[in-house]
Amino acid sequence: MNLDDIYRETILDHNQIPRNKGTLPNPTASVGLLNPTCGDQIRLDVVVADGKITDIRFDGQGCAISMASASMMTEAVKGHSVAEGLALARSFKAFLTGRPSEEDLGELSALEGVSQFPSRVKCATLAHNALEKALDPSKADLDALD
Amino acid sequence: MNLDDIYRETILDHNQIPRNKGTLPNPTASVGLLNPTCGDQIRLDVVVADGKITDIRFDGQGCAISMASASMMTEAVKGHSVAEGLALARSFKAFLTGRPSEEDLGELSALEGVSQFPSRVKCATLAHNALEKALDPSKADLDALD
Amino acid sequence: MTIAVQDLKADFPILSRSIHGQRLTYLDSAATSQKPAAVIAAELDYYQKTNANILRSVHTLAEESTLAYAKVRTLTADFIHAQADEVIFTRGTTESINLVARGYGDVHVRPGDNIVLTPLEHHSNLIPWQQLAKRQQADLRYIELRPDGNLSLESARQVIDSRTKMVAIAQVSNVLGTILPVRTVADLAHQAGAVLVVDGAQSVPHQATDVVAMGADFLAFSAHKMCGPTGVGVLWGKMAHLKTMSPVLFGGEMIAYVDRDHATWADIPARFEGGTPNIAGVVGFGAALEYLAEVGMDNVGAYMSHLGALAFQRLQNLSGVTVYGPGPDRGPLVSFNIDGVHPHDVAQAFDAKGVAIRAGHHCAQPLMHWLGVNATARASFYLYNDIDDIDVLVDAIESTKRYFAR
Amino acid sequence: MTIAVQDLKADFPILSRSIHGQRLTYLDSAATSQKPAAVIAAELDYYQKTNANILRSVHTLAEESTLAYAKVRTLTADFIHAQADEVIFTRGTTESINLVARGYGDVHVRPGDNIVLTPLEHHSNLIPWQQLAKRQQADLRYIELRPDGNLSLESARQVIDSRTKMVAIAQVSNVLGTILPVRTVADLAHQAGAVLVVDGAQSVPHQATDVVAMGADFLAFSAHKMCGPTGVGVLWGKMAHLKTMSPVLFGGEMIAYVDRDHATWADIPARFEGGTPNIAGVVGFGAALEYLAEVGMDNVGAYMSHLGALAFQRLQNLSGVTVYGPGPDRGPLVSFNIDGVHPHDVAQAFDAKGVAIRAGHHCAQPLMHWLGVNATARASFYLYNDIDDIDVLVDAIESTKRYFAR
Ligand SMILES: Cc1ncc(COP(=O)(O)O)c(C=O)c1O
Ligand SMILES: Cc1ncc(COP(=O)(O)O)c(C=O)c1O
Repeated sequence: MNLDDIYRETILDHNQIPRNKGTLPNPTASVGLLNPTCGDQIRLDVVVADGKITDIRFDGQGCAISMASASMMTEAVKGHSVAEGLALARSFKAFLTGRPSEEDLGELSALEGVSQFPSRVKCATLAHNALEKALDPSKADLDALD
Repeated sequence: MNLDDIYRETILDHNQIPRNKGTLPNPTASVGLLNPTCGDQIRLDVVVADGKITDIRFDGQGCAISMASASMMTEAVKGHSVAEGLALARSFKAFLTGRPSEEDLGELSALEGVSQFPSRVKCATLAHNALEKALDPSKADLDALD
Repeated sequence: MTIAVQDLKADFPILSRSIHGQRLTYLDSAATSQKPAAVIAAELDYYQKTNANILRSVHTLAEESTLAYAKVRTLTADFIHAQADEVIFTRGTTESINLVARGYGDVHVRPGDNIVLTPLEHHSNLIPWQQLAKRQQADLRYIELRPDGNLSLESARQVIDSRTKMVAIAQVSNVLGTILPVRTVADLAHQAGAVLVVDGAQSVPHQATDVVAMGADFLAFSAHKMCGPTGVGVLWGKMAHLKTMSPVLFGGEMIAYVDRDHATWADIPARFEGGTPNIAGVVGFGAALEYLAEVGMDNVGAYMSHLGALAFQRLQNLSGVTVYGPGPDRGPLVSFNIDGVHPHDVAQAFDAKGVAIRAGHHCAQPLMHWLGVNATARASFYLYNDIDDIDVLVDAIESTKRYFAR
Repeated sequence: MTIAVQDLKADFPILSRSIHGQRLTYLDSAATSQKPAAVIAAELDYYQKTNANILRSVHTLAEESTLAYAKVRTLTADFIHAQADEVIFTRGTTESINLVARGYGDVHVRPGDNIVLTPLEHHSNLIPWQQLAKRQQADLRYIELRPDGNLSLESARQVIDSRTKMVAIAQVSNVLGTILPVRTVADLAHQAGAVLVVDGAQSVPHQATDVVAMGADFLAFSAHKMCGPTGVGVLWGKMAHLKTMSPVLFGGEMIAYVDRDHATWADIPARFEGGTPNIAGVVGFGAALEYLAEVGMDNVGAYMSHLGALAFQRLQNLSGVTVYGPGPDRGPLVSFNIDGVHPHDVAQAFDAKGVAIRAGHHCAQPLMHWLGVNATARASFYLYNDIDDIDVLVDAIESTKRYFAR
C-alpha cells in the first residue's frame, strides 16, 4: 500500500489550511456529531435561506481525513441548494462504500483511497452525516453528540 | 468398556430389590436431595438415638446406580454410630473420586466401575450426601431439595 | 431428498471417532451439533492470519477482523430474512432471551401485566420470564398442552388478553419435538398488543427461517446447535422494538459519549454488544451459515422431518418403550423411556455401544412434571445422521432391554 | 531475562504474516493478544475429537467435555491462587464486571451509599457502576490522579468512607500504563467495610497474580488478552461474597429445581453460568494458561516490565512526541501523540509499514478529558515482542513525523 493513495496533496492541504473553519453567529441549524470509535467530534453550523445554503462553517478536532473532508464539503455545498447539499452527501457516502455515485464529487474524490479502510470511512463521512442532519432533521438516527 | 464393570450383579440386585426403601413415621432427621443434572430425588429418613443410627429408610426415584447405592448405604450404616456413618459417607465419596479411602466399604465397593464416569459419580453419591446432611446439619451446602 | 448424506458425514471429522472400540453414533445434536471441517478451519484460519480486536484500531488486521465480523452479521440476517442491524450477537439462546427479558421486558412490562409461556419451554425460555415477572410484579401464564403434546389453541385464546405484554414460546420443543403454531400465536399476541419472542434453538438449525413470515418480534438461537462454534448466539429483533430496548451489558464499544457520571449509547446493534465479542466464534459461525446455505435449508428441513418421522415410527412400534410427544410430524428428535430402566442407565448402556444420547430432564422440569416422569432418554438428529443411525438406535434399545431384564 | 523470546515468536503463527509487503510488527496486544499454535490446536482438537455439550449427558464425549471444561476451572484457579469453585467463566472482563455490579451490587448497595472508581477506568469498569449507582440511587466517587498519572492515595483516603460499599479499580491502566496500588486500596476499602473489585484485564496477562496477596474481593479478566481465545473471561470472587450474590443470567444448568412459577439455584459457580458456555473457548483458554505457565509468569512479568520501561525511555527522548502517564515503572504499553498529527493518521501511517498500533480514546473517554486530548496512539507489548520491535516503533514514529511535515 502506498500511503500517498490516502493522503493526497489536496487532503494534506485542506487539513493544514481548513476552509470555512469556525462557528457562525446565527446558524439556522447547528449539529454536533461524534465518531464513537475515536472520540473525534465535529460541529457544523449552517445558514439556510430560501432553500439555499448561504453560509456554512465546521469546527472540531479530528484526523486529517475527517478535517479535510469537512473542509472540502463546506466548499462544495456553500451557495448551493439544500437538495444539492443532500445529494452530495448521499453520493459521497455511496462513493466511499463502493456504490456508484451519480454526482460529480469534485475535490472530494481525492478521498477515494479511504474506501479501502472501512474504519476511516467513518472519519471521511462524519461531516457529511452532520450535513445531512443539519439539512434534514428527520435523519435523527445518526450519532448525535447528545 | 464392559458394561458389566458398572452394573455388577449386586448393583442390579439392590436396584431390583431395594433394602430399607420407604419412609419412617418419626424420623429424628429427614433430608431431601436432588441431582440437578437428571432431576432424580432422594428422601432419607433417619432415627438417631444415643449417637446411634437405630433406623434408616430412603425413598425416591432414580437410576440403578443411585438406588443401589442408597440401598447398600442404608444396610451398611444401620445400627452403627453417627461417627461411623459419617466416616463411611466420606470414605465412599473419596473412593469414587479416586482418592484413598480408609474404611472397608463392603458391598459398596461394587460401585467401583462408576468412578470412570464423573457424571454417574453424582448418582452414586446422592444418598451419601443425604446421609451426611442428615447426620451433620452443618453440611447445609449440599443441594437441598428446597 | 437432495442431500447426499453419505458425503456430508465425511465433512464432520469427529464422526470418524471410535468410542469403546465402536464407531461413534452421535444422536445428541439437540444438545449441541458437531462441526464440519470448514467451520473448524475458519476459526483456525482466523487465529493464524487475521486475529485482532474489532471496531477499535486502524491497522490492517483490525480492519480485516472488523469486516469479517460484520460480514457474518449480514450472513445471519440473510439466513433468517432480516436486516443486518437487527442482528445482535450473544453467547447463545440463553443470553439472547435474558437480553430481551431485561432489555425489553423491564421497559415495557408493568405491574398487573402478564407474560405468556407454554409448559414445554426450556429453562432458558422460562426462568428469565419468572424473574421478569418477579421484578415487575407481573403474572406468568401458561398456554396448556393437549394430551398429545401439541399446543392447545383454545387455551392460547383464553390466556392471551389485553394485559399480555409478551408471549415467549419455542418453535420446536427440545423434548417432545412438538412443532408449535408460531404464526397463529403471533397473530393472537399482536391482536392483544403483545410481542412474540420465539425460542428458535431447536428450529433455526433444522428448517428454513423467515422471521417476517413467522410473525415473530424477537427470535433467539444458538450457533453451536447449527454446525457453529460454542459461545455464539443470536438475538434478532424488529428494529422498532430494538429502539425501545435498554442496553443490559455495559462497557466498551456500546457507547457514544462518556463522562464521569453519564454515558450515551452507540447505534443499534453495537449498543447491545458491550465488550470484546467472541470474534473468532462469530467468524466460525459465518462458515457454518455458508455450509448450511450450500446444503440448502429447504433440503435440510425436508431431510430432518423425514428422520424425525421415521425415528418416531420405528420407536413407536417397539414393545416396552414409551415414546413422548406428538405423532410423526415433529422436530428431528424422539424422547422415550424403556420400561423399568432408568434413562441414565439407558444412556450408559448406549454409550457402551458407541451411541451418544441424552438422558435427564433436558432443562425442562415443568414439562417432566406434566409428563409425570423424572427424566427421559432422547435421541436427536442432524444433517449428518442417516437411516442407518436409526437402525443403530433401535438395536441399542433392544439390547438395553435385554441387558437390564436379565 | 530467562525468556528466549526469539523462540516464542515462532509459537505464534500470525507473526509470520506480512502486511502491505512488510513483516507484521504487532503492537496492539492490549486490545487483544495473538494466540500460540498450541491454543489454536487445542480448540481444533476439541472440535475434532471431543465436542459435546457439558453437564448434560452421560455419553463419553459429554464426559470428556465436562472434564476438559472443569480442568480449566482448576487451571484458572491455580493461575491466580484461588479455589476452583470461586472461578466463574464469562465472555470477558466486560461481562465479569457487569455480573458483579448487578449480582453483588444490586444486593448490597443501598440509596445513599457510594461506589468509588478512578478516572482512568476502561468504560467496562465505569459504565456498569454508573448504571448501578442509578439503579440504587448511590453516589459515584472518584479517587483523583496525580499529575503524573499515578493514583493519589491522599485522595483515596478522602473519598473512601463508611458509606462506601464497593471500590472498583484497574490494576494496570490500558492507556497510561499506570500500576495502581491495589493492596493499599484494598486495605482502605476493607477498613471502610467495602469490597474491592479489580479490573485485571491489563495485569493478569502480564504478571504473576495472587488474589489473596492482592487483597481483592473480585477480579475480572479476559482470556483473549492472554494468549487465549475470544469469548472467554473470568470473574473470580471470594466464596463468602459469591454466596451473597444473585444470579444474573437465567436458564439451563444454573438451576436445581424448577416448576412453573419458581426456581432454585444450582451450586456456585454453576449458578452464575446459565446456558451453554463457550466450551471450546474455555478449552483453548486452558491451553493458554498452560502455555503461560510453561514460560513462567514471573519471567513474563519481568520481561514485560522491561519492555514497558524501555519503550517509555526511548519514546520519551523523541522530539515532537508526547508520552502520557507515569515514568518507566509501568505496564507494557506506551500512549503517545506526535505533534500536529492526529493519532488516527499516525496509526494509518504505521500500518503502511506493517506496524499495528491502536489509536483512539481506548474506551477511556473520561481519561481523555483528564489528559485534555481527544485521542492518543498506543503501542502495547506482549511476550512475543522484543527490543527490535521497539526499534521498529521508533523508526515508524520518525518516518511518520517526516511524512506529515512535508
Ligand atoms: C429449546 C431450547 N431453548 C434454549 C436452549 C438453550 O440454548 P443455549 O444453551 O445454547 O443457550 C436450548 C438448548 O439447550 C433449547 O433446546
Ligand atoms: C483495563 C481494561 N478493562 C476492561 C477491558 C474490557 O475487556 P473485554 O473487552 O475483553 O471485555 C479492557 C480491554 O479492552 C481493558 O483494557
